[in-house]
Amino acid sequence: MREINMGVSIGGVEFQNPILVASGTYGYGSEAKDYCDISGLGGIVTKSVSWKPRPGNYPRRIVETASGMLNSIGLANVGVHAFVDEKLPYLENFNTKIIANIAASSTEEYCNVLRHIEENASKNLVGYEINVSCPNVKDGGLSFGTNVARVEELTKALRPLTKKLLIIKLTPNVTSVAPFAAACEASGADAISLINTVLGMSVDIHTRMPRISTVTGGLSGPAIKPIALAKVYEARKACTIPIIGIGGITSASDVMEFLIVGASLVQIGTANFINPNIGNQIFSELRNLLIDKGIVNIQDVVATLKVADQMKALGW
Amino acid sequence: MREINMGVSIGGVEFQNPILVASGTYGYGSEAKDYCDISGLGGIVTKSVSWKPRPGNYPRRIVETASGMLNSIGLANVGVHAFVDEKLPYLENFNTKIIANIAASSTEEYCNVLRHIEENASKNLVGYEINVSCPNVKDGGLSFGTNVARVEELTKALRPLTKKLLIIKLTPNVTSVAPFAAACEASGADAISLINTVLGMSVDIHTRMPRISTVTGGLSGPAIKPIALAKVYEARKACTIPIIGIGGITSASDVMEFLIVGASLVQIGTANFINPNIGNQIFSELRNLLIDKGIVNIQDVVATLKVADQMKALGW
Amino acid sequence: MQDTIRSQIQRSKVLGRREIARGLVVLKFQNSFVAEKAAPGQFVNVLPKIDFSDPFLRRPFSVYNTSGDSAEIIIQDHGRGTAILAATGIGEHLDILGPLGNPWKYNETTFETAILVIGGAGVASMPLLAKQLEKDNKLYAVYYGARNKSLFADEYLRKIEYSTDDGSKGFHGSVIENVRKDLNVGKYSKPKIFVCGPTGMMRSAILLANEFRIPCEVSLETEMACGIGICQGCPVETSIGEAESTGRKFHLVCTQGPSFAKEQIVL
Amino acid sequence: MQDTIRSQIQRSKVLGRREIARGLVVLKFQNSFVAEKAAPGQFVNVLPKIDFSDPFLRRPFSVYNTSGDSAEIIIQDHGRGTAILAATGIGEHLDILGPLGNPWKYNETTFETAILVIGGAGVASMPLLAKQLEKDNKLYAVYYGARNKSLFADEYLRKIEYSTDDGSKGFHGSVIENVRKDLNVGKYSKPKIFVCGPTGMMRSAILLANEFRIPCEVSLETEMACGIGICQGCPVETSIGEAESTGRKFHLVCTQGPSFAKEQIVL
Ligand SMILES: Cc1cc2nc3c(=O)[nH]c(=O)nc-3n(C[C@H](O)[C@H](O)[C@H](O)COP(=O)(O)OP(=O)(O)OC[C@H]3O[C@@H](n4cnc5c(N)ncnc54)[C@H](O)[C@@H]3O)c2cc1C
Ligand SMILES: Cc1cc2nc3c(=O)[nH]c(=O)nc-3n(C[C@H](O)[C@H](O)[C@H](O)COP(=O)(O)OP(=O)(O)OC[C@H]3O[C@@H](n4cnc5c(N)ncnc54)[C@H](O)[C@@H]3O)c2cc1C
Ligand SMILES: Cc1cc2nc3c(=O)[nH]c(=O)nc-3n(C[C@H](O)[C@H](O)[C@H](O)COP(=O)(O)O)c2cc1C
Ligand SMILES: Cc1cc2nc3c(=O)[nH]c(=O)nc-3n(C[C@H](O)[C@H](O)[C@H](O)COP(=O)(O)O)c2cc1C
Ligand code: FES
Ligand code: FES
Repeated sequence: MREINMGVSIGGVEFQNPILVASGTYGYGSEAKDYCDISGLGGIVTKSVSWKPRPGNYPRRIVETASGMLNSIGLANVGVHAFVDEKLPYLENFNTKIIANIAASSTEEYCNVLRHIEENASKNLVGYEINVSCPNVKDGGLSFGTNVARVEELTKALRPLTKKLLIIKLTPNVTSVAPFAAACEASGADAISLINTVLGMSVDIHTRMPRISTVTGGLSGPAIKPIALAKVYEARKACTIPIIGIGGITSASDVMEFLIVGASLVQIGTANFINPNIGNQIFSELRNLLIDKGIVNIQDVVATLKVADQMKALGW
Repeated sequence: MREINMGVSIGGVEFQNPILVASGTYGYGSEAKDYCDISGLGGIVTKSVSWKPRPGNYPRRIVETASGMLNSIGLANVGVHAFVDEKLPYLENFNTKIIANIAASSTEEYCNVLRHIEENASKNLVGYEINVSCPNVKDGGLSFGTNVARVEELTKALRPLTKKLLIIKLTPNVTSVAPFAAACEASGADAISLINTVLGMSVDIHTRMPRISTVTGGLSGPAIKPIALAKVYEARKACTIPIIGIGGITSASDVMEFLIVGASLVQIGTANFINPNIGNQIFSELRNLLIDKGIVNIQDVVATLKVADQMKALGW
Repeated sequence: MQDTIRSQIQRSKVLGRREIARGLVVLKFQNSFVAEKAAPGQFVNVLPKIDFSDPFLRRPFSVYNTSGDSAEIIIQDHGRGTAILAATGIGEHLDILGPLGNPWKYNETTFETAILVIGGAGVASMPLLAKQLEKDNKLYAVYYGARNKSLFADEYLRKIEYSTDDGSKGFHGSVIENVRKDLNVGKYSKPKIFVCGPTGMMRSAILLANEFRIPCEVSLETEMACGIGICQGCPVETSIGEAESTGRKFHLVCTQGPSFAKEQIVL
Repeated sequence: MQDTIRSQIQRSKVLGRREIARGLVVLKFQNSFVAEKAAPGQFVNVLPKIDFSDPFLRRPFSVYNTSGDSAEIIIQDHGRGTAILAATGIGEHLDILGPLGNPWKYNETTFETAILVIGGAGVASMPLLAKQLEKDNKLYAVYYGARNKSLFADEYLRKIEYSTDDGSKGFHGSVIENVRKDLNVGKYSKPKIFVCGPTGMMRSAILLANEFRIPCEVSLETEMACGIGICQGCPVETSIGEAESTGRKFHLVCTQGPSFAKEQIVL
């Protein structure tokens, strides 16, 4: 049997495989380690960290929906100091790449958090994912992510602060993601990741209250996979930097879909809640799938979508 | 038992109940009549009609997704002449309100189609729903619906042509639906309806081809209900004209959610494919629900969402 | 369009379940409506999961047999929906919409002998057709091809000319070659081919029919959402009618098919 | 945090199914891991539907009993997930993640008599607790209240003081009043209340405990996505710790609960 190369390199960083776990869906590694061989993952994106600890939103924070869930955690996190003092050192124990996801309410705060992590970075920290797309906090989040100019300004401000990967995490809650993808590339990002959750809502018809305390929340899970694929596809045509595909992944076949439309890496989010070991399971499923298909290099799958000539001629 | 008033009046038109069937999911009535007592429905929104007949897109046009489906029918329709000659007269047989949905690729075409229907209107035709939100054709559709100025211009052009209801059907594929809702109101629309389908995609990993011939398609069904509710809620705060809520409705409880967030009427779409009689079933479920809750007037439910004071104080 | 009700939704109790070949399960269910109305070639649209939205859409299956107030379908192992349906136990209920679509056109006077050509799991709509032809005292022959002999679901068919890819039963080779062989020797008077099987095999059948200038009707499978003509999701390109400006025109497989004369469609 | 594995996912075969009271079904399943490790008060997180995404999330259930290599849960009819799970047949499999959460704090030396207070279907975590207390030779009493006598799931409990809203069994009135009556007469030495039931009833239990200045531990139910501390979806507001600038602080019910001392939380 030929050797299958599952490694993917982006911005000079070699990931052992394309399967990462998404921010906010895997804690800081310590919680999931009982269920998952963390060292088998391509990487871990840690829960969004802000300058100060955040308690998160009032309950109720989650609600199940058809093939998905809404959440409004509100970026509950330990704050950047505890993050570098306690969480990063723990994650050094694992043979996987760590990406620190950062959330903030001002360019200055984003910069401060990144700078503080940079100064205290552990050896397997390979980059930063900048969350400009959280729908569940009033300050920051979407106010950045839905404004091309602000995303551009922020990326430019962060770029000089690190030589590590700078990844901008985009929201699907925009008319078109293309200008955001282009702006990220133009202002020096190494990659973009998408999608964050889709704005959604659910109502308790008996109390007539929203089921999520903040009225709206973020939709995730299999329900949004088609949306995520369309956004990755759109972004793929708008920029040349690598894309990390996120949204509703629960199987190796889902991963293949994202790779084919143009993602170089993927992140698994909500599916970790159902099965915290799903990353490793998908890895071996994916490897078998490649073997079945005689593909020796996972990177050969990326951006290989074929559109029928007939449809191309019609402008699709 | 007290009489339950299920009637809803918008723009001077009295609908016998708030449950309509959505454009493109019920044909022109004749197909579904074997399965459904059409006269029990609040109304029927007919398949989008354009000036000329359209054959629709090449197959494959539909694909199942998690709790939903993607479609790219491409506005297949008989054209406005056959519509007024054959379809409208047939629909006159039923004791329900008819709304003609219009799709076009230019303001002129929208006007011509509306004018032609207006000149030949049947007695139960009560209005027009203007589809500016179809994601599956290259000409028209979303190019209108994602541009506030064009929606405004179109609404202004159509308004003088009819005294019947003028309803603009909005797309969820925008950063914010609020300016569209406000623009529709400002330019004379009687109501807005939302949402049309969400842009999505699916890939066959074996052929590496998109599963939908036009690469992307429109996502509908229970998967998108949370998105639709959030959009209706956003629109409710941005305008005072009635809203028709659409997206993923499959039960009376779903209808209640839409009414509570602010819809006056609802439309059932994809669920008709599973059960072409679902409109009537939901009607009687809904009636029983009101009886259980001691609500005598369905209109009393509209826009009654309660947000906790604590959350209001935090800006939600 | 008739004015009497052609089809309806019925919760149907499963009365029997048997595996008739590798990966082929027959479910027998109580549904007097389908049992009474279904004509050869029609199908039913079955909900894989009542009350849950994943899987979401109904699945179409040919009516395989009817008797008294019950009907049968064959379910071939294909994906998630068929997996659920094939596992339905006796006493459980199926939510069935049907019968749908048009019957095979077996009443035409343009042919004298019906040649039923079956590829693999495409057998499901043939037993009712054969039964009808017998009832009508029509001549017919059955050609049935499969990869190997374990795959035949032939319980309701007689007079079968078997063929297998591996030679394990009957003619060694494709079912089309088997038919060609007999057409070559002029075995049948004024034959018409009725064919159901994989697309490639149906294409070959059309070519064969063209070669021998005989009529041929093919039964198509496309993805369907509604099965009743309201979603427009199930088109097959047609060669008939004026081409529009866009140069394309379609038939709906659910209401205008599922079977079409070879001239009607572009396969 | 211990370094040995505390819990894991296991496909668990259903060995038994019985209805023990109106709307309460007990499932017994093979799962040596849960059977061996589960301490009183812990729970398991059960997938309603393997391979399908609607319903989507796992559902949490207290470990009701363990014996040998099997464990039991009680499933109360609540919604779509519990409907599916309660219908699981013997021989079918459940996908079970557990045991999760922290045990009841029954080892504290601050009390001499454990008073187990059960409201309605909140019984599930009590049998293991009672069993443990007996094993540890601790004094305990059980107060069990329900709307009427058909609702008691008391098969594994002894020494029960019953109460019913309709007076059909035991004390006529609320379970809290029943406890109060006995506390009033000083029946128990250094008691601690362990309570599980509807929120209102647990609030009353806390008020009662405050009144008598006795410790009280409540077992909470919140919606959970993961059950293992990674989603932060299951907070309960806490009264402990410095209030932040935002004036709120939370515990996670899944990993810091499900049971909390009354002082720890705002209910
Ligand atoms: C008119 C007609 C008659 C049919 N008769 C039979 C029969 O008698 N016995 C039988 O086993 N199968 C029959 N089929 C095919 C059967 O409908 C599909 O195998 C089935 O829908 C697959 O569902 P799945 O969930 O297992 O597969 P998946 O691949 O998981 O399905 C995904 C989606 O694709 C659709 N789909 C996938 N393959 C097909 C297909 N070949 N045709 C139509 N839709 C498809 C499904 O309905 C579903 O919407 C018939 C199809 C049609 C159109
Ligand atoms: C630690 C813990 C232990 C529990 N032990 C038991 C037990 O032993 N026996 C028992 O019958 N029930 C128990 N429950 C409650 C049980 O989890 C819910 O009744 C169940 O999740 C409802 O699912 P559903 O699909 O039927 O309801 P739905 O209302 O359809 O569920 C919708 C969503 O809300 C969640 N949800 C609804 N009600 C509750 C609830 N009360 N608690 C948590 N999540 C809820 C569901 O998990 C699901 O995500 C426990 C809950 C917790 C948190
Ligand atoms: C409970 C929950 C918490 C999340 N928290 C964060 C977060 O802190 N930062 C972030 O960038 N994304 C966060 N996300 C978004 C996910 O990382 C991911 O982008 C999204 O859930 C879509 O992927 P999925 O469908 O696989 O879950 C969160 C998602 C969920 C469900
Ligand atoms: C197959 C299909 C065809 C549709 N055709 C139209 C159409 O012609 N015009 C239109 O305005 N909306 C069309 N829609 C959108 C629906 O009317 C509705 O807005 C959307 O499907 C969301 O509702 P649902 O989730 O209940 O289906 C179509 C939807 C589907 C699924
Ligand atoms: S399946 Fe809906 S039109 Fe044919
Ligand atoms: S349920 Fe996920 S953190 Fe508690």
